[in-house]
Amino acid sequence: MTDSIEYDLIIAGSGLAGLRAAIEAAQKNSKIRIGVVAKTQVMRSHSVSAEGGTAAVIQEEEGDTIESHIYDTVKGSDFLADQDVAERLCQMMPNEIYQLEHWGMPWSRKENGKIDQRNFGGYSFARATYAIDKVGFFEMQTLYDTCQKFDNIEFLNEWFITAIIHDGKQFCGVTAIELSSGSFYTIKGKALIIATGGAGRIYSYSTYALSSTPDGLDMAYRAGMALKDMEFVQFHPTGVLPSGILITEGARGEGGYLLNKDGERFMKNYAAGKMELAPRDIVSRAMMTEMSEGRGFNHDTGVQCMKLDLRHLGDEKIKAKLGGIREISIKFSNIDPAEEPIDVRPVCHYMMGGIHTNIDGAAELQGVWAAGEAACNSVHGANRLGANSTSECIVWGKITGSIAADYIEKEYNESQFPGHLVVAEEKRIYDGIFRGSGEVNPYEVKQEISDTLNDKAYVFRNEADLISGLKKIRELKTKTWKHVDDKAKEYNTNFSNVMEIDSMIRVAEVLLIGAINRKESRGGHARTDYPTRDDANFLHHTLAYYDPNEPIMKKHPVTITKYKPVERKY
Amino acid sequence: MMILRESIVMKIHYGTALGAVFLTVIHILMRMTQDFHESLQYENVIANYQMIGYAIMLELLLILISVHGFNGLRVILLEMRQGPTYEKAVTYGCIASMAILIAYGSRTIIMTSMGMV
Amino acid sequence: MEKENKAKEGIKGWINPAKYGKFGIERFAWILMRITGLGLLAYFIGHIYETSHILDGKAVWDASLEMTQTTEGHIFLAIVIGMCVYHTGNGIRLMLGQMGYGLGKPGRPDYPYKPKSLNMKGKACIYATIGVAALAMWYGMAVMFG
Amino acid sequence: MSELNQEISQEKSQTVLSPTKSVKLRISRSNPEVNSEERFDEFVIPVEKYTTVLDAILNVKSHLDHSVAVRYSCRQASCGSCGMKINGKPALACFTKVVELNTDTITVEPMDNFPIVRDLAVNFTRMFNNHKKIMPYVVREDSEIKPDTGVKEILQTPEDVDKYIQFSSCIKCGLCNSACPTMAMDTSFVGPQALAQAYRYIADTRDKGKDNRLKIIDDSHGIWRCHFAGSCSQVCPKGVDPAMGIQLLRSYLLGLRD
Ligand SMILES: Cc1cc2nc3c(=O)[nH]c(=O)nc-3n(C[C@H](O)[C@H](O)[C@H](O)COP(=O)(O)OP(=O)(O)OC[C@H]3O[C@@H](n4cnc5c(N)ncnc54)[C@H](O)[C@@H]3O)c2cc1C
Ligand code: HEM
Ligand code: SF4
Ligand code: F3S
Ligand code: FES
Repeated sequence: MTDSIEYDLIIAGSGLAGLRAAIEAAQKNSKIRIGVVAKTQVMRSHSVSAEGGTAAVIQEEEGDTIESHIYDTVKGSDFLADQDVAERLCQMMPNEIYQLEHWGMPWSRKENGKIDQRNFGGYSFARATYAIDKVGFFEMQTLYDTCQKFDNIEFLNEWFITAIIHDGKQFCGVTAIELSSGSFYTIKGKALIIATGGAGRIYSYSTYALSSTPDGLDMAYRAGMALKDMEFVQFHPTGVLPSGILITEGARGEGGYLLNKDGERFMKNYAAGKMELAPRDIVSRAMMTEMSEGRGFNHDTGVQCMKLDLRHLGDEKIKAKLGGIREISIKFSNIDPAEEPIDVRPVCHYMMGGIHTNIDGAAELQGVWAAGEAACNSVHGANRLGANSTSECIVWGKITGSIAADYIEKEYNESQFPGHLVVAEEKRIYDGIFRGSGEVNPYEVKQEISDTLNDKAYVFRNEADLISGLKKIRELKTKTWKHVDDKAKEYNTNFSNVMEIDSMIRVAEVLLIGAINRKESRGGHARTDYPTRDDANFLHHTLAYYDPNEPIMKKHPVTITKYKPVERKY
Repeated sequence: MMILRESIVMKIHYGTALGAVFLTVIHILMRMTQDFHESLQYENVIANYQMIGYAIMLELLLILISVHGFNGLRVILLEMRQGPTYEKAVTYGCIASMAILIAYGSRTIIMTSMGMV
Repeated sequence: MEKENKAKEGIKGWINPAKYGKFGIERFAWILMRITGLGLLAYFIGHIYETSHILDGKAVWDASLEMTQTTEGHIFLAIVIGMCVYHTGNGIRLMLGQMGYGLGKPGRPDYPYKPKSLNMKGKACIYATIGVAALAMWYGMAVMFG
Repeated sequence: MSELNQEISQEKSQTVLSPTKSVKLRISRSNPEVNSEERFDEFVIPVEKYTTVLDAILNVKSHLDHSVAVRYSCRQASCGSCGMKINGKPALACFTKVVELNTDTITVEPMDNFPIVRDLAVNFTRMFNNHKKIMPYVVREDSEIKPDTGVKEILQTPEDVDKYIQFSSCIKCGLCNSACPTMAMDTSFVGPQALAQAYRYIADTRDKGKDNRLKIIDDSHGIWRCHFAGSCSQVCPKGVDPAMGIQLLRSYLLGLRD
């Protein structure tokens, strides 16, 4: 018998989406017990790394409109966004900015005391709301601290969820390992919100926290829910060398230049209208093109890079508005941006894809919702605009928290708990992984997975590369790396790491197959062998369902309301 | 267990410290008016005690420093170990010691200044 | 109950001289404050006891005075003077700090971070207090040894 | 500015002298659930000029000993996971470059004054509880906004923000608590982390919870157990300067501010 605990609402993941959902549900109904379960300590989620801004229309007097935010989002998505979803995001966001503000968010202000906003890529108005350049950090703090007000929110710090348990019709609970003690638990619940964030660590050059692995996506996938649009990965133009830590788009929003070897602002050749503030897919492709055509710089680690020049902003402005990246740049690449341009190159930054949900964040299984980066409600389509992701987390955190609380109160019916599935899961992870044996070092396999994706499915892709990448991943599947050398129970991160690697393989496979199938270039997915967008054949979402042999791929229509797809030019 | 709010206790701690600075300065300056060795002559000391103002000052100084010193001791002891019984013992122990020291010192001052030697 | 393993450094954490290099003069000032406070308390209790001999007549008083008329006695008194001056001086610095003076103004921190509250003014005060305490000890010795 | 340049160029010149070198990494190993012993395992690992202590530890974990228990996440000094003692001084492993340490032997140990979970990972329960205790949120009646009421922001000038922004930068890494000498003895002390947060919310012009918060910290193991030893501010990796916050907080309790 495994130990068992019980909550009404389980929230998997404690990033912006998870915490926002917890607050909303707690507020909605003070009688439901909410368990926020995270494999990191709650406030240490990846969301703390978000830097530049949160998009919202709050300056309507100054001429911004919600309509314009919607259109920018849809156009940025290369018309793959579901337009009703984008509309929902833009309409709900302004209120959320003020709500965060009332909870204590230290937004940067204008002299007159109002909340300030800055420019961001792909927008036709400066609408990225910011707090220096540590937006995600401050938002996390605001939400985490606000959670402390509620007695019905409980935090389960450092609990690794391994699987979702359901009876075929509705959600019943999850299984999880409490890292500090190493005990395996069943957590029973009436509803689940998956907010396990992005999976960018499947690439080796990545802005993500080291904890951003696809285990959350994978558990939904294994439980029978679809992963949607996984081939769309965003590469951020400015990851600092050599670590890949992000230099926010806000740096360009505040007026930074991108320069090539000839000291030229090369973006004028790619997006003359928006220059450095074109959407990220376009800027990243421009940088890769410049480098491959020999106009890049050689970094002392041997990698090609471009320069991001902030010197003309001056020391004071850099300190006031970009203090975070100043610190990062000085510490992690020995460059003071006031004195020298920063060495940057495109870096894996965001997964447009995720768990397939509808506009309300409901996943395909009754009682399960997904929010934040783990979810794909198709608000970002083929390419997300900067600052729209923290917005998404907050809006769908709120929506799912509210709907899930209602569901628990009004719709949920008790059902028989399928205990045998817990036994099967225990067998899977303890016999299949913990007590496994083999020669191959799992950490080397992890490196190989991420190197493979880095080599074969980066900014520019082609059929041959993608297929060889898929071969490589499938070959790794057969190697004997599923074993845990650390035999202790307590704080066994070796164990959780191997489970993470296990999930990386499955999700990498879905990503590659999706990319192979999509024979066009759209948003973040750029094929050199099919360089144009093909609306006739590919204006649809990709769904992938789990099957022990090979993922089952399906198509899903795009919701188009007002805006007919047109050529995307900046 | 709290007899007084901690902030009040600490205000007293700082207040007594400031008072003590002031009075100690006077105390020492009075010593300075005489030659050091002379000032400690039995007769001179008795004479000093019998100046009523000086005696009152000494009494005040005694109280101030005792309060301050034993509260300081209480703080240190509170930080050494925790637990309700222990903390209660520390608080009352310090108050009691303080009271005893003040009583003992006062006996000297009062008896001397009243000429009971 | 939390396990108590290494949960506290204990008194070692206070005394450990290796700490002071790493943590700066403020921490040293604190431990010295504590030691001088306790020293003064001990002296004060002794002093009350000693002065109570005045009630026992001149002979006893003189005898008890004798004890501090020796070289060791003088050194002891000098240390008390030093402790007193240091404790007073540092106490005034602490009180000013705790009242909000000399800490600098809160504001956006810029990397590399230098805590404003541990500023040169405060450090100078600590060194000055130690200096004055030493001077006072020297002066006291000069007087006592005549 | 020149000071900063000097720091950077110093690091550069150090690294140019030894582009790739090896260091000895000594990792404290213990598992209190099994026994109370602590031992040091030594590993020799290659480093270059950008290698952080966290990189070095993870290198060991990936290639030499999978069982090293260490907490980490963001690797960019934002999440507060990786606090530990590095050559005796509390610091973030991901924010300490090996070359900065200027030695060939690096010793990493768990933070002091926290119970050890295993190896380098410590238990934060007490700190999180203390943080919760000081009401770390903006207290006001209208803190929940009803949709469509047209409520906008509460005005705050940039100067108002400057009053608390530094304290708001706390990443809850616990380094300050591990360095504080009172923490070393007093297990009931609220600690510099929580006290700095109490100040953060009191200094926020939007907040109305001052009186309650002051009551909470005005306890025999509250704010008065800080003696301005300053070690908290010395080790804080984010420039929070808890010591300043605590002293400023005290001026409210002493009746000098309201
Ligand atoms: C460097 C960087 C900068 C960014 N800047 C911006 C920006 O300026 N503006 C913007 O809008 N967006 C930005 N983004 C994107 C945005 O930060 C993320 O999309 C967003 O934070 C994701 O939040 P989340 O709540 O979905 O999940 P996360 O914050 O990623 O949290 C995931 C949570 O799930 C938990 N978890 C995962 N797996 C498990 C498991 N198996 N069991 C239990 N718990 C689990 C983790 O512990 C964690 O708590 C940035 C992203 C990066 C990488
Ligand atoms: C005359 C001037 C004095 C001043 C200005 C003064 C000031 C202070 C201050 C401000 C503190 C608090 C320190 C802290 O919070 O860490 C303190 C502590 C203390 N004082 Fe004094 N003091 C004086 C005299 C004395 C005397 C004469 C004694 C002895 C009887 C004494 C004994 C103590 C003790 C035992 C402590 C506790 C130390 C600690 O908490 O670390 N003080 N003093
Ligand atoms: S105040 Fe500084 S040292 Fe303390 S927890 Fe916060 S960030 Fe860490
Ligand atoms: S180290 Fe501790 S004693 Fe006070 S100034 Fe900082 S809390
Ligand atoms: S890993 Fe996040 S602070 Fe070091």
